[in-house]
Amino acid sequence: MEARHVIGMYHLSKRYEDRTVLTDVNLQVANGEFVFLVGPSGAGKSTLLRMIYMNESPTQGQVVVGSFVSSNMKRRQIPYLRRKIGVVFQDFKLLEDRDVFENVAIAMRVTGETNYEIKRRVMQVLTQVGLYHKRYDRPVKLSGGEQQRVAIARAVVNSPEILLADEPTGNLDPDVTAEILQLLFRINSSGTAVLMATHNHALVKNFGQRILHLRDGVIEEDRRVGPRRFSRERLDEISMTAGKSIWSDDGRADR
Amino acid sequence: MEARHVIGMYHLSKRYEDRTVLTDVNLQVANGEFVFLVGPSGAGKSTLLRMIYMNESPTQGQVVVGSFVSSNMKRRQIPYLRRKIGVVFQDFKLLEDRDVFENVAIAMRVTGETNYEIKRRVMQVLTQVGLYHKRYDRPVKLSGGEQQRVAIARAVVNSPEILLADEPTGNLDPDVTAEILQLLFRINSSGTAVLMATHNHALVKNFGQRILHLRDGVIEEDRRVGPRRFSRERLDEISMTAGKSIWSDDGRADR
Amino acid sequence: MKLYQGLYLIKESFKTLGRHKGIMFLSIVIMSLTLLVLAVFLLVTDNVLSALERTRQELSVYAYIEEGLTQNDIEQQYKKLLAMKEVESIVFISKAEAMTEFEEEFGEGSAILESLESNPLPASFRIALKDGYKEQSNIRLFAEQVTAVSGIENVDYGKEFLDRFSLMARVFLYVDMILGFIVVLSSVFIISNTVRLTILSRQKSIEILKLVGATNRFITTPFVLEGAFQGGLASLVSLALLALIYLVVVKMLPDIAFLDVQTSVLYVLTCIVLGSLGSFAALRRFLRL
Amino acid sequence: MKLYQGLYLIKESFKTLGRHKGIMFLSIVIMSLTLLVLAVFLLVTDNVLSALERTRQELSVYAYIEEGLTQNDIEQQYKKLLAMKEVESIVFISKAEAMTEFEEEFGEGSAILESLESNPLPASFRIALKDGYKEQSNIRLFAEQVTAVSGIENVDYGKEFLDRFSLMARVFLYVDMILGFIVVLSSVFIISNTVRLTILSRQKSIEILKLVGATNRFITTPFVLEGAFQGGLASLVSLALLALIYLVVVKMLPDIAFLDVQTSVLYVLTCIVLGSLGSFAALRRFLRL
Ligand SMILES: Nc1ncnc2c1ncn2[C@@H]1O[C@H](COP(=O)(O)OP(=O)(O)OP(=O)(O)O)[C@@H](O)[C@H]1O
Ligand SMILES: Nc1ncnc2c1ncn2[C@@H]1O[C@H](COP(=O)(O)OP(=O)(O)OP(=O)(O)O)[C@@H](O)[C@H]1O
Ligand SMILES: [Mg+2]
Ligand SMILES: [Mg+2]
Repeated sequence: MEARHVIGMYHLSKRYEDRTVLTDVNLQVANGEFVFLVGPSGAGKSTLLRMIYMNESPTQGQVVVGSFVSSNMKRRQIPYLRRKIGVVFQDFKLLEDRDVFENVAIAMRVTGETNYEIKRRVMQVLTQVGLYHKRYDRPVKLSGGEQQRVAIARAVVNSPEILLADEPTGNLDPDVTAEILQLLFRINSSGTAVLMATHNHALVKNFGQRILHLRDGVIEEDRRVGPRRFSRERLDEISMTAGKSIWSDDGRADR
Repeated sequence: MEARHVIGMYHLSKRYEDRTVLTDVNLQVANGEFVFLVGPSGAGKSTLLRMIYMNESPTQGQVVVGSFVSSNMKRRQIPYLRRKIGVVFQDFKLLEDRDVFENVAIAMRVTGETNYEIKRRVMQVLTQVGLYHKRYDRPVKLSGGEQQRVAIARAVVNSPEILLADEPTGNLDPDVTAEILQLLFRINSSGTAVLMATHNHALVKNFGQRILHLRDGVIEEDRRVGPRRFSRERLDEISMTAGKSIWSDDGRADR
Repeated sequence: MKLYQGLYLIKESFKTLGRHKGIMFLSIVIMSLTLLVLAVFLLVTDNVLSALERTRQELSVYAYIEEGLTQNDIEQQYKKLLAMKEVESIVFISKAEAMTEFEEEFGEGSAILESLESNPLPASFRIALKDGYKEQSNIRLFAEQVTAVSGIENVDYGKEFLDRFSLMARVFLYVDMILGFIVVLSSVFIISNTVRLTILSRQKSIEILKLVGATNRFITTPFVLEGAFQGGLASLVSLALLALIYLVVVKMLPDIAFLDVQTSVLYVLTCIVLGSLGSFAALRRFLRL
Repeated sequence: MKLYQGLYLIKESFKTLGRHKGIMFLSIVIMSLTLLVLAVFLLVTDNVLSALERTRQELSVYAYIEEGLTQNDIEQQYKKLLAMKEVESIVFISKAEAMTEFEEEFGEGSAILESLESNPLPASFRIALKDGYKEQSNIRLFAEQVTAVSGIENVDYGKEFLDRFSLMARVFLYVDMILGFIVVLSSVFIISNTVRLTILSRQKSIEILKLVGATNRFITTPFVLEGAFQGGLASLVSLALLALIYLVVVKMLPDIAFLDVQTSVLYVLTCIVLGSLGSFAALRRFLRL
């Protein structure tokens, strides 16, 4: 089980008209692995993630996600692929006409979950991201960080097999970032493969298990330091330090 | 000139229905000052900025921006106030139906600048934020960081008297963040007052001249460490170190 | 589709109507007014057609009787005519009655006859025809048969009037069909395009639903229900407006009849189908079904 | 407003039409079809009205001349009548001509006169009236004056026909006005609401423009120009469609006339004004002007 790959990219390239965004990307993510994806602005991180949830199809090569293979997918299979993947979009992609609860619940609605189960899980996840008290607000009434946490809640509410997080802490302060990271680690330790694109390098430096460097659409470096996934022990360790600060440079502005 | 306040808030409170977002805020920002605004997610940073460009009106108290006073503003004066303020919105607020060039140019179009002048300035600013080569792309074709830089370019293209930047580096990698910061410092050194809300505390720690801590809508702390604005000397100093890295913790992930 | 999901989607479609009040209101106003024009057209057509039909019903054939026949001869003729398969009923008009009718019909124009010392008008039979024998061609045939009856001098079935009437009715039907074609086609296009406009404004939501793993059915169902609702509501509104107009007009033109229940129901159902089909067609594009 | 800005805003409004092709296309289709119905209505009304007018123009008064007057008497009468201010022209109809006309007019119905040995029809003057004297009341007055002329036995101005015709024309005008009211009002509402729908979908852009310091005029100008363009284009499309329909119909009903140039231009201008006013009214709301 551990050795199986949930995500595989083989000689994958992506071009938009005259612009090449990804060049010959080869990448395997094992079941339950935690991978950081870093690289400068415009490197192709979001595009790489889009390939996985098949919002874009490769110009060359192929993507394999679980039992789905990009080269012979039918359009109507895509929803079933996406239900196995939770995505925190860089621009959140919240439904503006629904409240926070429904924005999170929608990921379960599409699978036909019972109302009871939906209510139970959504409330639980909203509590985890600290937005239980805003569950009946529309997204426009939320601050940037609150919106980002709604996006995170929606991505994890289904306990997906794969979690793709695109810059999920860009609008969060260090304390909340620590909480969200713990949430991601906990999900990872229960078997979900996590692929997280981020510019927060302090975070990568401290928790990097496997770090993927992307630059100009090419994987420059793919390095594993720690174990594949977060173990319960490592998690407890983080939780303990989190009380004060989990950042090497003392994180929060010195006040 | 130096001592004049370009922004003043007096006993300002803001409530939305039953929710109090800002409580008795008193704040003066001097001409050409550089102020960091920090605080947890949902503290009211964006709301405070919205008060300044008068997108929301105070429930109590008043805001004074230059010669404009919130309590006796006429609605049709607002555009003229906003032309003196450049804003980097947390959610970018780009015009999706226009290309990068037009998105930046629009801030000058509204003032009736000549086409020649618009072209000159826009090209200049786009080069500064590293998007000259993408000037004819629509925002949807841009990466998150690129969109953010368009928003920054639009905010500074007019050389406004006041620059409000709401989490302007949330989607930028450390290198680009350094460049953007230099841009902001340069603008500040030429006399523009800058008020920047951010969660990037490494940044605040290293460059904080005056730091405003907001928590639950209350100013907890207002501390000045360095000089009011960035001098040419300090700027040169930063430029020199920027080549390698300007972050105390070596910034970029160690690779 | 699971039960929970089905219920959710129905609830959802009604909630959405509430969430997008502004757009829905505009869309329903546009549809209602479009349908009002259609409904008015139906009402006018309906009434003109029944007026034409009524006139056609009143058509009768006059058989003029030769001068100087006995009462007996005339009774003989009457029986013969009554036996013919086209004949519904026959009324005998004496010379005196003919004069009265003539004066009534031609009004003061009859002045030209007043100066005559004797009544030049012959007695006649007014023959009402059975349904199905009132077509121009049938009548001509019938007239020939009647002329063949002995003692019938002449047959008048208002040839000129019948010709004119038939022409007029044909022109009206023709123009009406063209108008109907235009009005119906316009309405269908306006309604489906309006539905499409309301959907365009929610393209982002559709995109997001697709990204979180919604099937096409999950996405379309609420839209189709909303389309049905919009179409149905708009048709009811248009009927209500039509009724208001009817109530005003009927005071001046009391002969006018409202659309009958059957037509109204059919009309509402058509609009419901139209609204939902419009939604569905518009979504096909976005979803590339 | 500065020159550069003005030019920019004009260019901008055309660019926007390109940027929102889909929405603009739908909106123009909706408007065109709405206007087509309106244009068809105008065309039908126009033609029916001119048919009514033509009929009214053809109205003439018959003055029947007493039997046995001399040629000289008749010439005397002719001069007298011609001198009356209402008279446009007079035609003399001899007894023989009268018979021919009667037979033509009543067709086979004239059989009733055929059997008579002498011609019972009197000679007459057919008097055409000047414009402005063709109203029901004028004619009645004129008829009385003519009757007073010596040697005129009787005057026939088709009282019954005139009454019927006037009633029919009144009913038509009445119904037509109600229909026109409905069609015009519907069109105005549909067009302005469609413009509003297209603006709704660009609410975010408007919001952003406000945030970067655009004045209301800066924001509204392109929208108003686009509205004008949409209205103008839609009216032209509807006229083109109407022309197509006309070309088909005119083959069957050759009497029908197309809208005249003046009406067409007025119609296009009205639509342009309507489109821009619709835009402006819709924006007032968003901008809280
Ligand atoms: N639809 C598109 N058409 C053309 N170019 C595109 C399109 N989508 C993305 N790009 C380009 O591909 C490049 C990579 O984009 P991507 O969003 O993957 O970058 P990223 O690594 O996520 O950057 P960031 O950190 O700024 O979010 C960018 O330069 C972008 O302009
Ligand atoms: N229109 C509104 N109606 C109701 N509540 C609002 C509205 N706008 C903002 N709020 C609330 O006010 C609080 C402060 O919002 P604000 O956007 O100012 O936070 P912030 O400090 O910018 O946070 P972040 O760092 O996450 O961007 C939030 O809790 C938010 O939910
Ligand atoms: Mg990205
Ligand atoms: Mg904020």
